[in-house]
Amino acid sequence: MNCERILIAGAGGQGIVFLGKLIANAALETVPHVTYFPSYGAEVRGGSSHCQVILSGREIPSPVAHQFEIMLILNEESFSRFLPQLLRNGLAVINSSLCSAEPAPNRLLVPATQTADEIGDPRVANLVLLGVLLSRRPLVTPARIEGALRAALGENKATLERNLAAFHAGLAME
Amino acid sequence: MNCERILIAGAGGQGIVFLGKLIANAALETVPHVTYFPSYGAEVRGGSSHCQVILSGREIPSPVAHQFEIMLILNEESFSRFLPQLLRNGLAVINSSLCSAEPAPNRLLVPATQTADEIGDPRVANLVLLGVLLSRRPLVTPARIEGALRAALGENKATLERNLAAFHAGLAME
Amino acid sequence: MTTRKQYHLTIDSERCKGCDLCMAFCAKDVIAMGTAMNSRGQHYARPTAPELCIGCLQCADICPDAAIEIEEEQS
Amino acid sequence: MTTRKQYHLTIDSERCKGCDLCMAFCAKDVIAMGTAMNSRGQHYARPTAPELCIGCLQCADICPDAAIEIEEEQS
Amino acid sequence: MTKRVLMTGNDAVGEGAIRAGCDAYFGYPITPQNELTAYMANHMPEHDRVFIQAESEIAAINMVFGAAVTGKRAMTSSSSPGISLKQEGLSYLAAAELPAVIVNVQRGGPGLGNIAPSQADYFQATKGGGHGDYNLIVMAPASVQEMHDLTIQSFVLADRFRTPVMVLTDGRLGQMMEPLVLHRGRPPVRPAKPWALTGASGRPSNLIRSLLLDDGVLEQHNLHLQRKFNRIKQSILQYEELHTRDCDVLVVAYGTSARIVKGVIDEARSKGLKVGLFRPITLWPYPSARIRQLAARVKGILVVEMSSGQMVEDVRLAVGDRTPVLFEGRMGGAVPLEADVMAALRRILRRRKGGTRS
Amino acid sequence: MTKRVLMTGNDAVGEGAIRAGCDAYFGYPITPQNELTAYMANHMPEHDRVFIQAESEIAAINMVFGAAVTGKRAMTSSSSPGISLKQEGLSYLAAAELPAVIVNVQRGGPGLGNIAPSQADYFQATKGGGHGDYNLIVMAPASVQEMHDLTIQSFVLADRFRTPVMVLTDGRLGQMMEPLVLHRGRPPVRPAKPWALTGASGRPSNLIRSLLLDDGVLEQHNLHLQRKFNRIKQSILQYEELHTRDCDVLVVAYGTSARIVKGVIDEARSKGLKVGLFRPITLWPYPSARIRQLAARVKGILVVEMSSGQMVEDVRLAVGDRTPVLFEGRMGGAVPLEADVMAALRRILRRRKGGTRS
Amino acid sequence: MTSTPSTRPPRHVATRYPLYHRPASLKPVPTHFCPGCGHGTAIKLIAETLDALGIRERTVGVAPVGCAVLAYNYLDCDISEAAHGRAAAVATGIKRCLPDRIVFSYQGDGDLAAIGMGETIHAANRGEHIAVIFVNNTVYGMTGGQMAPTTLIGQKTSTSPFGRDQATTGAPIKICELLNTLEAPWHIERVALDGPAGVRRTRKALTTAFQAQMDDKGYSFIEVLSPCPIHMRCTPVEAVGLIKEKMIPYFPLGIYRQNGQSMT
Amino acid sequence: MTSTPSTRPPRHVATRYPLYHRPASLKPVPTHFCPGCGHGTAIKLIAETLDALGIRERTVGVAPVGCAVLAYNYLDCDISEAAHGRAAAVATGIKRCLPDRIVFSYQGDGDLAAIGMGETIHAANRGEHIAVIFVNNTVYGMTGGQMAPTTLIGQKTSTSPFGRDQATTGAPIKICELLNTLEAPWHIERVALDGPAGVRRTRKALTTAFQAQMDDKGYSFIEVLSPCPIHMRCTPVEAVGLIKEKMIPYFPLGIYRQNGQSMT
Ligand SMILES: Cc1ncc(C[n+]2csc(CCOP(=O)(O)OP(=O)(O)O)c2C)c(N)n1
Ligand SMILES: Cc1ncc(C[n+]2csc(CCOP(=O)(O)OP(=O)(O)O)c2C)c(N)n1
Ligand code: SF4
Ligand code: SF4
Ligand code: SF4
Ligand code: SF4
Ligand code: SF4
Ligand code: SF4
Ligand SMILES: [Mg+2]
Ligand SMILES: [Mg+2]
Repeated sequence: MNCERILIAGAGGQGIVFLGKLIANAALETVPHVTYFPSYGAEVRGGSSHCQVILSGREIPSPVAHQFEIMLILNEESFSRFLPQLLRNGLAVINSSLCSAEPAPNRLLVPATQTADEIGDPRVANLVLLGVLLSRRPLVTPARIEGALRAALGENKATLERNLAAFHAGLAME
Repeated sequence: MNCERILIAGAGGQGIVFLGKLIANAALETVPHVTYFPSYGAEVRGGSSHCQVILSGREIPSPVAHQFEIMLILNEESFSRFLPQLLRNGLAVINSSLCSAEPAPNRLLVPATQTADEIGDPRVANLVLLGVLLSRRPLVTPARIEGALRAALGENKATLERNLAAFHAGLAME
Repeated sequence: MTTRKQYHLTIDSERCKGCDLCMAFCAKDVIAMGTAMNSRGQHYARPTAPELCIGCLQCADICPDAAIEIEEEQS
Repeated sequence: MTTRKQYHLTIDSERCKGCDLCMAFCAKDVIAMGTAMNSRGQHYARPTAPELCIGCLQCADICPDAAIEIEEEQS
Repeated sequence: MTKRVLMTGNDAVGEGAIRAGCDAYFGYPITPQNELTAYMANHMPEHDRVFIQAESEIAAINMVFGAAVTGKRAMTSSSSPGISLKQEGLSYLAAAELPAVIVNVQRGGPGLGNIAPSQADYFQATKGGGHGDYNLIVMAPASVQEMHDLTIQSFVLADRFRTPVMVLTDGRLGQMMEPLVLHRGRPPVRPAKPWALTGASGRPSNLIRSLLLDDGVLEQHNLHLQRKFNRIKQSILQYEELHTRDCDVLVVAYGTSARIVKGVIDEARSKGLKVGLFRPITLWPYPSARIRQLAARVKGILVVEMSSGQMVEDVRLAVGDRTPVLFEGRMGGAVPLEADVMAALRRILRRRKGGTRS
Repeated sequence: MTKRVLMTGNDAVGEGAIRAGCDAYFGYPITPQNELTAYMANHMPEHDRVFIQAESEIAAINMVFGAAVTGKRAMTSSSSPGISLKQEGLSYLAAAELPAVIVNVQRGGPGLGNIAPSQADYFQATKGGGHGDYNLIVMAPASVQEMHDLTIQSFVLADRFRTPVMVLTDGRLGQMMEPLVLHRGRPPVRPAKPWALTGASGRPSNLIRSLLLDDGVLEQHNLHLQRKFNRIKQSILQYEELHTRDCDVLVVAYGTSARIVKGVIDEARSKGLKVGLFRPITLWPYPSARIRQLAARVKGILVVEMSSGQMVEDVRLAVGDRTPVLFEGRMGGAVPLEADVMAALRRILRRRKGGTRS
Repeated sequence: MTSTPSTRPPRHVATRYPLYHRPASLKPVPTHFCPGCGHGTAIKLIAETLDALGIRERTVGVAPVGCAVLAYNYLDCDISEAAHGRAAAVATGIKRCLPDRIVFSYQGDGDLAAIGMGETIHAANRGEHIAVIFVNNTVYGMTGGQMAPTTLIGQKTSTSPFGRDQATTGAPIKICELLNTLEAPWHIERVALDGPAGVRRTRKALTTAFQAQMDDKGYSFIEVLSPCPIHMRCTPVEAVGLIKEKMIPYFPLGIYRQNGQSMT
Repeated sequence: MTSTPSTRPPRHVATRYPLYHRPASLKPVPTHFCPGCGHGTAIKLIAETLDALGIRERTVGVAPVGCAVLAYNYLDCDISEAAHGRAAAVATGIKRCLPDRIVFSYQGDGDLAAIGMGETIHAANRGEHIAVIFVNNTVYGMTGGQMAPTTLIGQKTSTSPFGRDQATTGAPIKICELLNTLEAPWHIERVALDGPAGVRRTRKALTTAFQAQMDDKGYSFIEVLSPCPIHMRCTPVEAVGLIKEKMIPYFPLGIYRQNGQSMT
């Protein structure tokens, strides 16, 4: 496996950290080297939030990337801030519900918040984006994501269902 | 004036610090260079107490002496501890009421506590010793000591009287 | 001649965080959560039945985000 | 036969600091400050009228320096 | 293959402490170490160990003092401002020769600063932020695995030398997740602690103190402490070297900075640039002798830190005038960029060997 | 001749503060600085200024913070353990760029230690005992006169650079009495303080803070602070030189140690030994450049401190490999003996010029 | 910023007047607080009070770290940060230097009742002429919902994951009651943001506190029971209910000290 | 050490028995306290209590700085120093690690009520199973007689040279009353070394406190009004009188909390 550097960015409350940890956990058993790194801890309310996940076949010297193969962008602010760090041949999956990005070859525009809202919770937009991503780049199998979701949300049935629904909606898109 | 390094030593409560400051203050206007240095602050109860006063015609580089021209020794413990630091041609004025020092050429044995007790307060033994010292070595005039005493104890008439009495008793001794 | 009072609610959609508190405390069901989203992706409250408003200020008082302003009109 | 109690006071001259408290609280004037001095140059308390002692322990209790010990003798 | 688990660095420290036999943990909330306190809140009770959320950082370090006097293994953790508050307590622990482990998950300063990772508490940790002549043993992990392993080692060293040990890390290592292999088996052996306060039963009463008023006693105690610190200096140095055999430029960096530098070195080597990394793992004692050796062979040394340049002083002290020592760093929670480090390396490589110090 | 008064160093600091226009003093008892707090209790009310005995050292430094935000001249004082407790507060003052004067009358450490004089808080004062990248300006008086004068200067520097200034002294200087000439005339001019919090009347509201969460803002603030610190380095260095023109050995010492060394130098010169003294008065910024210059001419440098050897690192950093730097010191409240210093000087004089570092 | 008027602007403007407008002392920016957070309400009320009493221009506030610290982004008066727990000391320094200004601190329960307990009691005991506004939301909000001294028995937080256990952590501390044992305080009152009526009582309490200082009376302390829906782990509406049902029974509302006299 | 028997040793030893002997838990060395200092009395009483309850060998004491710190020179049980004000935290650490040992702290008023206020209240609130012995002598003794939180109004100290001024420094803090607002404490009592009877009540209070811990009951707090003749600026006998006439009227004696129930 090559090195895939993934940036996930959005606003506080959009489940950025949750999504990053989810991917890292899902990859743990099949990807030789994994790091997850959040931009901020809990001490700041609101504001922006982003995190990085690196999946790699060889040792990851620096867990801090400044260029990315993959981006999941959840809002406008993150789009303008981070897109310059996307590699030319990278892929950005963008929440077009909250982001006025123009279409471009390496961009996938996904009305994630809208889709999530229809599922009943705009906060699961993150899983919609992940579904779309994995449908294009099979970094980990959907089953491992589902397993990781179950492990993370086990007790909370309703939330789990909404997350799974959003993920599947994403996987099935286009 | 030469450099006179004076050590005053005894137990807590014997007025060691008071005596040192008194000499320094009395010397302020007539002696070009004066330093006073206490061994301990107030944070220790009981135990021993000592201080140094240096009177000198030229600048005093180090206020910390380890050899002394003059010593005022108020108790046994101080005697055995400090006497080795007396210069060969120095002078030690020793409170023989509380100290079993043998007579010797450079020692003046003075029953200071006894004398003070007779005056009505064993705690003014310090002034007795000072009186004796100044009667031998006129470092400062008795009038300046009296002035300094008055400045220090002004409001407290009874104490002032006892101190003056002890000082004069010392001056008049032998 | 009876003076009729009318109340004008303004809810700042950018301040509103959709906490539902105004709705919960409005006795007259004047306010409801809208379906539109503001720039932070949050639904926000809308005065859906302003004509019912009695100007009691329950909503403005409870709103943590000072999103609601109310004016009174006499006619 | 009446048992007569007698009390033996011991005041440790090296512990005593001459604070006068025992004297102040002894109802029987058993204790007085001595004129001798201990090794620290302090006067110390002495039981000057031990025969008056009634063993009430006022002195031992109040003594901050645990300088006073009292024994009772029955005869 | 041994089972890997994915954990944040903060959790890995917590699990390390538990597996090291930490008997008592005293914490207080502060970002970016909150996960650690939460971890201990969750897991210490399971093991019937003591967990207290103290009323303040100062209370926490003094509870550690209390636990340590009983001979138990005790720990606290915080982040920069909270660690500043513990300075008196640290000085007391060192003075009273009490084993304890203190974790500083550094954040951006000074003042309240921010909650991004930083390495600006290096001086405070290594030179004695508290009063008086003492040193903490300071361990600097650079991976989640080391967060775990060095925490365990810290308990061992604390007991061995009767002295407080600090794990100096930062919010990046604390909050990042990596797979790691957990320590297996029993906690490291506990040395006998005849000095501990457990009730004076069948022995003379014990006394733990640092107030030494009698003439000369405090000086003697300081001489004793300095002898101990010298013994520590000679016995526990740890560092990692990468490509130091044939490098023209040596980079010295620890913790998160060292991770970033590793990335740069990979790239530099791939471009044929002879660059090596020296990563101190013990920050106190500092591996000065080894750095001095390496200095003789290189054109220059680049120190990379997330600070205004603190460890660089220890490198300069080690190196003297042997070779130029340059600094590249960022402050206030910012992380050095690989590109900047690379540029600095190229600047040094362009120099001739043995110039004067910059 | 100007009138001389006899005062303890502690009182001289207090009177200096009052004559510098100190508006508010916040203290807490600790030996050996108690005379200073008592002095302020006696005299601040006379001048209608603020005196508060705070409930703790931490409260005191934060009251100083409060007074400083209003633009008033504020001071606190303590001794080693109490200063350790103020480290968070000092970092906050530096971060928020608030002028204030802090006096540390050092005592023997670590821990509770004793109440004898010491210089073992040098690192804490000069390298930042608190968290984050900041420096205090540190002034080191060596006489009662300087206790007075440098206190006044400290208020001026604090205002000029909007930064906390520490007067680093010790119990010996604090409690010793010497005659001194008191500052006469008005307090030094106060610069305008448009940033001060006085109520937002006729201007936009002011904000004093050190929390800078927004991306990059804390880094910018740190860069700003570092530029300021560099400006300070270039403009306020103070030191005293004695017989440095023709010396074979240079002694570097400050404060009480320097006084003792002066005694030794008098004696050495009288015996024909070419010994000089370099006494830093500002400990931060440190007069490194001048020491480096002097180092080129001497056979060796002897650093004398009442510590295990802290300032010696700054001397070594300044000197590099130019000349050997030796250390002579005592810890735990003990004062270096003139005889020991003399012996160390003779050892260096026996060496040949320019050997390697010891 | 776009706003959504419920109706078009009417013609006869003369007869239309504001019943409630955002206070001028509140900066015109949206807050970063979570939806339904009581800090928004409390800060709004402080702004209203500054407006009502006309003291914005001579007020200096102190905001220590906690979600409270963001107050300085929203209140348009002079404000100083304070280190965690030290607001009372900072406010003391300010007030002593500026005795004719109005000084208040705005503190969370972690800040005031845990690390800041000493400073709080001593400032109250000295009778500093300041107003202390104490936002009791039963948790450390900013740091992610840890147990506070005011956390209710059984309440789950990230550091009391099995619910607060009275045997090992003690009972929630009642600060008003504690301070009421001191002699100096002028006014001590506990209010709650448990609904619009509570908001109004809170507004009144704040007015009393600031007015007391304008009249140079002494130390005022207003404890505000406040929702932190995020860490109370419920919706904003439920959080308000929780205040009513769980908090108020334990932390009784009312005036504990009035005009320097204890009311209990 | 020489001792001065009042009479020669009698013949019939069999009928002679000790009414009062120095307790075995008190080391046989003279103390460094000033003449008439209440610390001597209090430490003597602690030693007696350890003897009486037979717990010397399973007791760990905590002595913070203050004249109190010298307790460790005189009490013959395991003792730890604590940093100024932090005895309650240190004692907490000890007790949690050694739940079956008897743990007490011995603290002055500067220590406990000024810098240590936070630790004191929080340990009490957690209901730590420790005994806190609080020696209230209205001053900072060891550092030379500065004002303490307990200094009486008008009392001259080195930092209140014109007498303590209530307007700027507040009133003396009543710690028993303060702690009695908390839920956890098991026993809170104020006694005074104002004479032999006071000494006996103090002995009894100490016994209650240590016994409570032997029975695993909870937190006990004994405040001892105590003379510091040096800094009260009078003779030891006058100091005892001062306690009676000035201190007790302000700091009422009695049991504030018994068996976990408030008595007020
Ligand atoms: C010395 C120090 N310790 C800890 C912290 C971390 N911290 C920031 S805010 C806070 C407390 C937040 O709780 P609270 O005061 O109740 O305010 P809330 O956020 O709930 O309104 C803490 C512990 C800090 N910044 N400084
Ligand atoms: C951090 C710190 N601050 C201050 C001191 C100085 N200090 C020593 S004892 C003491 C207080 C003494 O008063 P108290 O607790 O009332 O005890 P007392 O001597 O009166 O019995 C103080 C302030 C210290 N050692 N450490
Ligand atoms: S003013 Fe009263 S009636 Fe009108 S919307 Fe608000 S709460 Fe409802
Ligand atoms: S109370 Fe305010 S923030 Fe909450 S939904 Fe209503 S308008 Fe929006
Ligand atoms: S026991 Fe009673 S009567 Fe006897 S000496 Fe003591 S106080 Fe006096
Ligand atoms: S009470 Fe004790 S110390 Fe005081 S005078 Fe009597 S015997 Fe001596
Ligand atoms: S965490 Fe709680 S207190 Fe902080 S902003 Fe969110 S709801 Fe408010
Ligand atoms: S100073 Fe006071 S408390 Fe300290 S020993 Fe002397 S009398 Fe006792
Ligand atoms: Mg809170
Ligand atoms: Mg006291």
